[in-house]
Amino acid sequence: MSFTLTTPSGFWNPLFWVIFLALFGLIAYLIYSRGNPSYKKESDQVRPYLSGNIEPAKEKVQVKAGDIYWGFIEALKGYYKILEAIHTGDIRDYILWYLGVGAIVTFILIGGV
Amino acid sequence: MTTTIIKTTTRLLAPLILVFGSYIILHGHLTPGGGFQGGAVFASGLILLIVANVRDKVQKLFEKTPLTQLESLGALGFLGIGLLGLMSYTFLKNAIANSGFLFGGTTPQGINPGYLNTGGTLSYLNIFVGTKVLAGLTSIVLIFFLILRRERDEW
Amino acid sequence: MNGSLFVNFPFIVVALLLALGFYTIGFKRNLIKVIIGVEILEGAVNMFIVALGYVKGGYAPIYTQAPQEAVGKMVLPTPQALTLTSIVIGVAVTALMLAFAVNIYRHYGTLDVTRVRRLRG
Amino acid sequence: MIEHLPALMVALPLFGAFIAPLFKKHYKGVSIWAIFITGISVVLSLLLMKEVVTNGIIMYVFGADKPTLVLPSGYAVPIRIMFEVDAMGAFMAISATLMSFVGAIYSYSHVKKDTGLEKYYALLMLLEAGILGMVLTGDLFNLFVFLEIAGIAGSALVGFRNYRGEASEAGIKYLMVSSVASLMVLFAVGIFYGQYGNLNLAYIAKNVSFNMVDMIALGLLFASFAMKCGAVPMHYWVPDAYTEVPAGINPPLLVATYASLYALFRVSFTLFANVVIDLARVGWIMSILGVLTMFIGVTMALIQKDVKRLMSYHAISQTGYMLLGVGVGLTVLHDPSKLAEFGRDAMAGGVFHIINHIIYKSLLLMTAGALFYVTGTRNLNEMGGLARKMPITTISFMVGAAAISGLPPFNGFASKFLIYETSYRLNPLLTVFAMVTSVLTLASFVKVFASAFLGPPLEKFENKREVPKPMIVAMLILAALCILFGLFPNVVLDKLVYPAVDALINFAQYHSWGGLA
Repeated sequence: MSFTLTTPSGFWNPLFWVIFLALFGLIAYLIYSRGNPSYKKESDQVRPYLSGNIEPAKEKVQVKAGDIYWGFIEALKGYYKILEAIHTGDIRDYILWYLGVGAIVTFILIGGV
Repeated sequence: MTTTIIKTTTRLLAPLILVFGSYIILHGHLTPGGGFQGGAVFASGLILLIVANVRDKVQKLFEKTPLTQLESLGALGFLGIGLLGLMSYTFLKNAIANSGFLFGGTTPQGINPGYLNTGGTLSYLNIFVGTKVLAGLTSIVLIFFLILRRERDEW
Repeated sequence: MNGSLFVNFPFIVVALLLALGFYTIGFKRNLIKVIIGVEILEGAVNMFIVALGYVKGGYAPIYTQAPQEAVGKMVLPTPQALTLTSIVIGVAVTALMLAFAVNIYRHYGTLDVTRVRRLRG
Repeated sequence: MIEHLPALMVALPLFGAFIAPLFKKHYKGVSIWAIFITGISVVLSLLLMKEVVTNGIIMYVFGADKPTLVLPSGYAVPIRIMFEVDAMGAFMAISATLMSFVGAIYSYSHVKKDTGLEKYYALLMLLEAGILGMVLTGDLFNLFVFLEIAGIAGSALVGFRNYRGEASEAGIKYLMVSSVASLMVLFAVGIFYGQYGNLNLAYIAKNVSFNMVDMIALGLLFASFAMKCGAVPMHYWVPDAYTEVPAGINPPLLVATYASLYALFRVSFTLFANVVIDLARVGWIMSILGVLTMFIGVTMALIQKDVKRLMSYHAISQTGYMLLGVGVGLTVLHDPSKLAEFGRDAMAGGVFHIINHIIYKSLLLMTAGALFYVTGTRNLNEMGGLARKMPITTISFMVGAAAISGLPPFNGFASKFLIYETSYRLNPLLTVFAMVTSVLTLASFVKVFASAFLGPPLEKFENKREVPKPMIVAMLILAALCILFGLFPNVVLDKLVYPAVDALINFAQYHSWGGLA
């Protein structure tokens, strides 16, 4: 039994994937082994340096989920404004959208366009 | 909702409704109606009894009535009768008709005055569906009744 | 002319009921009324199927004490069976919707659909 | 007994569902009962698939040996209710039973603290019966009945946590949407009945003409099933329902959604495939709907803070891939050269994506349920540093996230690969959207991973521990399936997906008997 998946313009074989994984693992290890060996985990080296200020509590410096991709969302503000406007959460709108889409689909199907 | 008029009417009407419901269930294979309709009529009799009484009495009565079990029984009976059909041909095949078993009398051809002892599995299915429907509908109304009456008492 | 209107009359009613049902669902603010709208829709659809099943001069397929002239003119009761099934389902749907409405009223203190929308966005 | 499989498939979960209320307060007993019944149904569905692949379409008539009634005048019509199982139906049946099984295992400990569990499990099995009926039936009205059964059972489960107002809100929304959609399906069924005097799918498909009333019926069916499967812009109920439902029900509920997708495919392929003129149009509507669905779904997911809601929006977005894949196939269905060139593979991608998505999205929603179980919140802003406390959940989540983003060697990769390649042949723009969606998907899962699992360990989660064993088992089953399907996609494609796709393409086979056997 062969495990090769042939698609219209390519293929996939788990064996090749394992070979490539090993290859890139090797490269990663090579890069890793060139690192600085004097780094110690149990010393002050792991503490962040904040210009001499005291490190704040962990819960305060944690990046909250709402802040991740802030820039992306800020850039697409107009788009999201529209999206939030249509996601009303009103049960009646759910049915009205259905009516609208149903009407459009039926119109296209009976040959309106 | 428990005035004397309603109570008296209920006392007179409820037995009639219950009998009529059973009649519709049992004659499902002969006349219009059947399990669901008969069960609904029967349940409406029970519902009449529920709404015409005070909450505490109803609760005491129905705590002992195995409505859930009756509902399960109806559904399981239906399935069982369906599986009985596997003996001869396929699921739900009318295996009892013309077999001489209860409800398995010979079915006459053409116009007839209606014989109760016919119908085969149909009669059984009607009885089981009727059981399930009367238990289900009664418990729906019962639950609404218990919830809403309690809240009205609190208000 | 007169006859065709009479034949089509049930279907006109069906169309009106459909419009009424969707209007009630779409533009009423009370949750109970929205549920009633679903019921109207259901009535419309049931009526549509029953109206389709009407055969002029047909007899109900019940042999018990049927009149003599009914032989050979009995109709296939599929539409009635469909309607009955749909009514049974409708009962379950209504009961469940009303149960939800009761529970919503307890937790939100209102049945106004414009205020029953903590889930959005 | 093997010839009665289609009936047993539905009868078994029903039997389980009706026994379940009799357990009353023995919650442990009823959960083991549910696991037992759903486990047997998995075996049955695998047998059914084997039977279908070896012997072709199975026809099962209820209550008689023949579906046909021959009138004294010699006129023959099929009037009986019948199941017609082809490879596509069996494929969906496997998904349904497998996910119900996993959901039952997961529920064993996930809902342990709730009351009324006998009803919970009864509804779970009823939902399974509804889905199985939908995918196995060969009768339009039966399809409606099972659609309603699945809808009622599903919405009752959505509102299961009745101490939460939001659950009831989501429940009534889901129920309203599903009942309106089902009623319109019934309306369309009525239209067909009025015209052709029959309800049998094969019989109608054989006789369907291309008149305006038929097209209205198709439009109604299309819009209703599209709403039930959560296509944009009728997707609003999806996040509500998926968020509020207990996580153990998420897998079967997902399959219920895709059973509607199956019905959509069944309607457009089997019922209307003979109508040559308009089919490309239907295919284009489906593809464009698919692209819209995947893009709007994923962009909405990016801004969510509730972890289950975020994943629900991804469920919407992934539905778009399936619509796109099958839509591309549908567009070229009547063009044999193009069909052989890329249409068949496009549909294989779409259909393969159904089972892949069901597996990894169930896995992800289960990890979200595990997070909720441990932390008591679904808000991502309040989580953090859980990777050390819940290592197995973290690994499961990583597998699921990699799979949904289409990274090799997980299962999402194979199906997305097929969809990209083939949709490119139809129109490159479609592929661009699909790829952007995939990138954004990865981005939003990186967000979940970073905010819930990574970061410094928080004090409030000091003495939290890993979730109980049944939940871990359920998650690990799905994670293993993710990796297996990803490593050997060609095996799954050959055994499950291509038979299903061929069953859709060779629609003539489905109605070859024409209802007059």
